[in-house]
Amino acid sequence: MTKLLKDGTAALKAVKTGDTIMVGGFGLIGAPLTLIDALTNKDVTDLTIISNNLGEKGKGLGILLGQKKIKKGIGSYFTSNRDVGDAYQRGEIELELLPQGTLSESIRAGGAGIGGYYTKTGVGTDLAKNKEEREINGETYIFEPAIRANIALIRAWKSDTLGNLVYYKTARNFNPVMATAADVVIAEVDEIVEAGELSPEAIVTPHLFVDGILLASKILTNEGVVQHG
Amino acid sequence: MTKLLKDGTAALKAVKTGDTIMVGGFGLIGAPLTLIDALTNKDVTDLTIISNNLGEKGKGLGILLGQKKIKKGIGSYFTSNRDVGDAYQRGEIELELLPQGTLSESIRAGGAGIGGYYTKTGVGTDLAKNKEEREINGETYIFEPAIRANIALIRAWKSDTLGNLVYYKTARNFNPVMATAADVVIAEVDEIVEAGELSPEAIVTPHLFVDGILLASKILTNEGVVQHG
Amino acid sequence: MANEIQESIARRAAKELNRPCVVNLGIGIPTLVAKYIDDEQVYFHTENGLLGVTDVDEENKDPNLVNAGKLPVGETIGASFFNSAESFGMIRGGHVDVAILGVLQMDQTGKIANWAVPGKNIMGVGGAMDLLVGAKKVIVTTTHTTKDGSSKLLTECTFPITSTRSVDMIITELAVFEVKEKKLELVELMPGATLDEVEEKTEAEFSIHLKQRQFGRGNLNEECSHY
Amino acid sequence: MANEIQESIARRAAKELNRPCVVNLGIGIPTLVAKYIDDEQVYFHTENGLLGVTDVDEENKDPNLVNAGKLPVGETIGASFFNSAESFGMIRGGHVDVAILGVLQMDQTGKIANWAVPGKNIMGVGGAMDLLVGAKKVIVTTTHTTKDGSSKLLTECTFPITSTRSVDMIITELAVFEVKEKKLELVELMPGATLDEVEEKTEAEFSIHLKQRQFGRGNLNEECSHY
Repeated sequence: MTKLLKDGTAALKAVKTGDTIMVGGFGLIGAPLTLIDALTNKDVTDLTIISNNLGEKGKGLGILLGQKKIKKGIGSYFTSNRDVGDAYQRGEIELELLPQGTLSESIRAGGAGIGGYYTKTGVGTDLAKNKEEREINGETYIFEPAIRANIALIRAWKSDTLGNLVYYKTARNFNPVMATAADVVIAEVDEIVEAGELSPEAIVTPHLFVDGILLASKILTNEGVVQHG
Repeated sequence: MTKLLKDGTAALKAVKTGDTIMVGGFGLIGAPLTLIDALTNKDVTDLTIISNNLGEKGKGLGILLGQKKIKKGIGSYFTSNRDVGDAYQRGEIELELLPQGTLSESIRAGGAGIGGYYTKTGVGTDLAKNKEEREINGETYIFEPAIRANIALIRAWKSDTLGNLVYYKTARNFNPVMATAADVVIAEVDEIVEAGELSPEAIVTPHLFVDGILLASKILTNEGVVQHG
Repeated sequence: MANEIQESIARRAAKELNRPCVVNLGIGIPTLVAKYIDDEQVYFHTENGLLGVTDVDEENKDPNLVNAGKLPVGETIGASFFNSAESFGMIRGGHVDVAILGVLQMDQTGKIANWAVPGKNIMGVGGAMDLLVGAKKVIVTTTHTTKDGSSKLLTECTFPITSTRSVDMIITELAVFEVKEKKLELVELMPGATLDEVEEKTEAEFSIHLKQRQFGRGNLNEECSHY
Repeated sequence: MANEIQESIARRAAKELNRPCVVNLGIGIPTLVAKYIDDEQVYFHTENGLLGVTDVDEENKDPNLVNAGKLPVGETIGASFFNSAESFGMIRGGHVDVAILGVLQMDQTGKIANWAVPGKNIMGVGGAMDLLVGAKKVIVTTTHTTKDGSSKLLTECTFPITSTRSVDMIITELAVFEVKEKKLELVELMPGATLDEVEEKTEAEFSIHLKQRQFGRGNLNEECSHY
């Protein structure tokens, strides 16, 4: 099985200083905690992180923020981590705030070969400043460009040995769209099964999107993040 | 179970002369044959049909074409039915040809509240004549508007009693996107199961998209279309 | 006391939901609305990717099953999960019947501000703007005044607006307003509230069209009807 | 005879596929390529919604399991199904490594015409244009000349082009051309073909860079490599 990666270091082989990295998850839910941990241990900086949040204070991507490895964050809700606002005040980080629907749609567009699209979301608000407007069928839309990344770090529930993925409950969130929109896609998973064990009609991410698979060792529980295995 | 419809006549209650109707299927595969049959029996005309093909000669939407009920066809491959070309030559039907990826993407956009989008597909070809061009990151794209309809007639494999849908093999094709992009969506299905029988992670079309469900009585077999039940 | 005010607002909002209906609840008072729905024909949507949100017992909490406020929830029979792009496609595409949202301010045309405060860094917006442009009907549930007693219903919002779209209804502990052609109409006084009090605590202009209202089940209206 | 010509072209095209590789096959000669792949590391994609196309026996034919040519196919272990918008997202988004396509004409810059004929109604395009803009590598498999013996490799296409993108390789029964910086390079003569014959039957300009080629397995190239 060529896609199976032995550890976080191997999984992040392609990550370089200056890269743009998509990171799945809604807060810590569905976030690739093992891969994020590996990223905090890798000597890279000037990263642009595309993720709904920049983790929580001192958790997940919050650790990477504390290490000053993040040059820019693109997301919809940085409020979940107070450190982001403080770093922004000190001029340590650049931020781009997008409505959550625009963030997810722009990533989907990037993965589907769409250059950009028109949405009504945000029209007439502070987040639409300097964005191009267009009338379509009598309604005003704004242009939003597609978003892509060098690397996507995602989390899934099960992978088969080919890299077909399914997701668990609301841990799905941004992961399937990010799986489509980066040059290199690494999936951290709870379980690896044989090809053929996932129903062909129920596979959410076909294997052609996935470059590497890592068995997760950091698991989100009701008691917080725990190390496993 | 309020969404269950007793027959094709009941299913097409909302269809009026002049309507725009999306019809799922790739040729006859995954086409809502029971609903198409009901449409041929309904006294409506001047229809705009959005479907990959206009059926085959004398089959599926081909019957509707023979009845001269179709004012305009929007699709990607009318070649599958020679009658379409003949009707076009006689000036009986208007046609709009789109690349298959553009057809499916425009329908998805219509269902997702996107006004239009930029694609590279078709740039510089006869199908891009009079279409707006735009440079994005040094590449040329063309603008394509979203597509919506009054009615979508689709086919699924199983519906639960709420209207959640799953699809069978390559009979899926255009059906899930059409389910999102019309004011009224009617699904013809092979089987109706209790709510809870479909895996929440494997549902392809959540019930909020579906307005009515009809048990299929016309089935595609290796020997052709047969009446069932 | 504060709690009883919130509960009364939520209880009133629950009466606006016809059956069947797909509803997205914001955090705060909107979340309480679910407590006053006792049948299965109201389907709760949460934008992080679940249709069929329900309560969860302490012992059944699943860390990977949460709502948009990241609080643990349960799933109903017939629930479905989907990704963020699909979820916001549902919202923007007009497939969510009703959004019930909290606000910081509203103006007299029905526009709301609920995502940012001037002078502070703009750090989060989440799904607020998408819900405003996409939900077929938007109901605001909010206390009538801020903590310092000033009106939340203003001539004009001083905070950044969430959308140019006017909401459809505003429910406070004192009154219910409908928004018609970008104008506020007071249609109902909440139990114990007086017209004088509403006028005193409302900066925004509004007209008065008090009506006797009847609430029932199964009377489909255009926001919630299915075929 | 015609069949042996087609088979030889398909057999040669099969050698261009590295492992692992995701490949979309057009109808006609391209479909034959699958016969010359005898391992599981080439994954066939069909744009009507299946990754993992394989042959099917007559007795196992399923009317709802077909390829883009509407011919019955089978599914491999580990196959997946998806909708048309997702399938073309894969294509346009650059997730399909190689498309092998038939053509009506090609020009000397590597542009192809394979969807319409002048003077006839333009009735169908299907996924041709999407594959041209989206596949990482495009290989054309075609007979060198039309039925009347005229060259399909022209100075300029007289039929409507499918895309402004040049294909990467052209394989005929006589020769293999690579397209580099919008110019044709003859890199290989097919068994039994002579340079004279190729020059005689090719209207398009091309340069000659014949090379000794080695084909192997597992030598990943940029089109087909996975991480």
